[in-house]
Amino acid sequence: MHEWALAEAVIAAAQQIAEEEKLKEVREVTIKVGELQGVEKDILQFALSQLKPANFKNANFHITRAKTTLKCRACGNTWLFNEKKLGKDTVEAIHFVPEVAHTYIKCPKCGSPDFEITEGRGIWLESIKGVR
Amino acid sequence: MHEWALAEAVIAAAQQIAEEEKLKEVREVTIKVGELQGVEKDILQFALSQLKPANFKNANFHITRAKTTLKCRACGNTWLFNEKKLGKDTVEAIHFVPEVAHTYIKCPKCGSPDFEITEGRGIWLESIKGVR
Amino acid sequence: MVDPRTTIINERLKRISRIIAVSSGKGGVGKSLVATALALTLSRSGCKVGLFDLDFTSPSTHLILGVKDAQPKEDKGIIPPVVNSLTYMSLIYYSHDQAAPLRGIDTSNALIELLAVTQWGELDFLIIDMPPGIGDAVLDLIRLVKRIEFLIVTTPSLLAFETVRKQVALLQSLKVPIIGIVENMKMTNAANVQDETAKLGLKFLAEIPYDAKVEEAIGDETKLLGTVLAKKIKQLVASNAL
Amino acid sequence: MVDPRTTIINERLKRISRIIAVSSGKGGVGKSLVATALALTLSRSGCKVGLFDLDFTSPSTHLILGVKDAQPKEDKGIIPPVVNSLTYMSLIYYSHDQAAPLRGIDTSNALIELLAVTQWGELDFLIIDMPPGIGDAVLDLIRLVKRIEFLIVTTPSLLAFETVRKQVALLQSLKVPIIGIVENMKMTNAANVQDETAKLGLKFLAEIPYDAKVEEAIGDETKLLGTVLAKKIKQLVASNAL
Ligand SMILES: Nc1ncnc2c1ncn2[C@@H]1O[C@H](COP(=O)(O)OP(=O)(O)O)[C@@H](O)[C@H]1O
Ligand SMILES: Nc1ncnc2c1ncn2[C@@H]1O[C@H](COP(=O)(O)OP(=O)(O)O)[C@@H](O)[C@H]1O
Ligand SMILES: [Mg+2]
Ligand SMILES: [Mg+2]
Ligand SMILES: [Mg+2]
Ligand SMILES: [Mg+2]
Ligand code: NI
Ligand code: NI
Ligand SMILES: [Zn+2]
Ligand SMILES: [Zn+2]
Repeated sequence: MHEWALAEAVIAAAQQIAEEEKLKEVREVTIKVGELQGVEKDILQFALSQLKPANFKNANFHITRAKTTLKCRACGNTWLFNEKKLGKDTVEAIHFVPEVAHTYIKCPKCGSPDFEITEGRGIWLESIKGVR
Repeated sequence: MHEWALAEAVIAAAQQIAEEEKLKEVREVTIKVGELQGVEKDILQFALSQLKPANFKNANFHITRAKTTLKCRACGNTWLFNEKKLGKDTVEAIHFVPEVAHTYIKCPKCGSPDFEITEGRGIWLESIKGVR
Repeated sequence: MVDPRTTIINERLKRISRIIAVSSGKGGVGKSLVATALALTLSRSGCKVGLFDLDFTSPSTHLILGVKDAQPKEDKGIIPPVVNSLTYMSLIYYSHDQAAPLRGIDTSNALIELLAVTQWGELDFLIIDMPPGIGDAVLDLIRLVKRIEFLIVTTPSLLAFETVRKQVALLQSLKVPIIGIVENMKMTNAANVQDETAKLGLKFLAEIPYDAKVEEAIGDETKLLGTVLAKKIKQLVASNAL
Repeated sequence: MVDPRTTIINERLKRISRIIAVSSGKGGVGKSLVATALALTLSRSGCKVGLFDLDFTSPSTHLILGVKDAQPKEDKGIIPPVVNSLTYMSLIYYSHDQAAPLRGIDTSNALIELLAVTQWGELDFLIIDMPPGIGDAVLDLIRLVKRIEFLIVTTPSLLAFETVRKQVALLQSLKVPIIGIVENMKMTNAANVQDETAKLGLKFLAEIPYDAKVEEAIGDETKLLGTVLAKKIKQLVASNAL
């Protein structure tokens, strides 16, 4: 349920962009959530619907999920994050702070924890549409 | 003249790629040098010609220059690096280690040294062509 | 693609009266002990206080406080547990006693994440225990936390003070408020740091002697509050110099 | 787009017999003093020695050595000057006495740049003075410098040793050679660190007492070599435990 806090951040950021772009009403907000953080789509969707400010009342929130790609800085190996290989507590820790992945995940090729999360880390505001 | 050391790095990296791609002979190497580091094109070109290994003997080195774009992390401002605004010693220091730019350059809008060098930092191998 | 997290940070911190980063260009000068003693002292004096350990790769405050198995609650964000009367947040809830080999970019991301989702509630003070140096954590607090103030710790050593001097120059050039300088682990009564602090136009907040009892007090709040270090911090709080 | 610099690093270092990073999870434990004393001692014993200050945001070795206005030469790379018989490299040649507020990514880039262009020549030892923690500098040396070995410094404090324990776990899991552990600034004769070092399967290299003369010796090589710290390092070098 800390998805609520993330939803607030999304609304605040979307609101800021709406103001910058002088949108009177926001109609569509596209959000990308990375697999790594494992944000629950339904909870996020619900939180967003509850948090809608007046100028968002007709807004749809599209939430897309992105796979998480990890790239080892030591050996160059690229692989996909797979939460099934991790324990429940570890998945939960990464859910709160994705960077602790460096504590629990090693490059399957060389064993290094020095990898880049090239895609699918957390939550991103992809686009926002509306009318002026 | 520390361009020589950078030229050695370029040759070593190009050689490694040539091996990976099983090129018998390398014909063209494209190199991008960022304005920030102020690498002298002529010196680099000369060093590369002197350092050519046998399988590079017919290789042309294309050196292109890239403007340096700096983006402030504090206020979002983007600007172009202009070495004319800096003293000779500062330009030389940045020539050796581009990161000391953070010691001498501030965001012209907010004064922060916390900027990203989004483009045109140092030296990059852009492409390599040859025959198998 | 916009990272929505940074937009909400000052909203999350708005019910906190003062946000103080206990910092130093130098490592091992006593930042963590001063930060912890300061947080405990303010709390004992009746304030609501949070303590946030931002030294992600080598956290210490959980050892100083003797935190056992506290864990945050999840409710419209992360609600830090209350430990020894402090609303206490640390990466160790998630990395436990294992190494967190984080690069600067990871430190920055973890810091932004925790600032975006932690529900501190109403506090009089949030004390932040900083990692050494002037890297990602310092630069992020400056750019993201509007009301940040720095309290700088040094030792009498030239090696410590010279890095502090650089940090002060950086903060002053950015007009970031500096509460003052604490000189820790004094063994002689040389006044160099005091003089140099004045030259920098800063308040000299306290001098804390080296106190062998500090080490024995690690993990034990009562003992810690009995050290000379804690007494000096109490005087500082009482003097209203903060 | 390929960064050509990393390809040349091991070539640049190939005429160096041993490359030793003096490191600690913790700040302020004496890494810079141990690294400098070690470099000077090896040099006095007849070896060719380089010293590389990798603590870019809070460099100390130039202060310890009392470096005045040495500057590298530019000739097919950067040729570090010889300072007090050491081939000496530091970012201060370029940042001078000003702050270098570098994020991790900048530290990483500056480190790669200097490793790629510095012409060390033939050396028996390259001693690297590390920044505290297990961030960009440690991770880059592990991934880029094939023959890197770590010498780890701690103090008797639990706060220092607990971070060292995490660093050791990281290095051991990656099979990076650890020469051993130096315990610095001992004030009592507790044997905890010695015992814990054995449990980690590591060599206990030396115990160095707290020595008030160290501070006076900063900037003066002869005085530094007269401290108990330097004497303990001399014994270590003589013992062949390195
Ligand atoms: N006033 C003091 N007297 C004695 N020891 C101290 C004092 N202040 C700090 N220490 C010790 O110095 C070391 C560094 O303190 P710490 O708070 O961890 O510093 P930092 O957070 O700056 O790295 C610890 O071992 C601590 O026990
Ligand atoms: N054996 C020792 N006796 C007394 N003081 C010491 C000793 N070793 C280090 N110091 C002091 O401790 C502080 C930290 O040392 P330094 O080498 O800068 O540590 P680091 O590089 O780990 O940050 C300095 O002020 C230094 O003068
Ligand atoms: Mg989940
Ligand atoms: Mg030029
Ligand atoms: Mg600390
Ligand atoms: Mg040091
Ligand atoms: Ni959650
Ligand atoms: Ni040059
Ligand atoms: Zn790998
Ligand atoms: Zn700016």
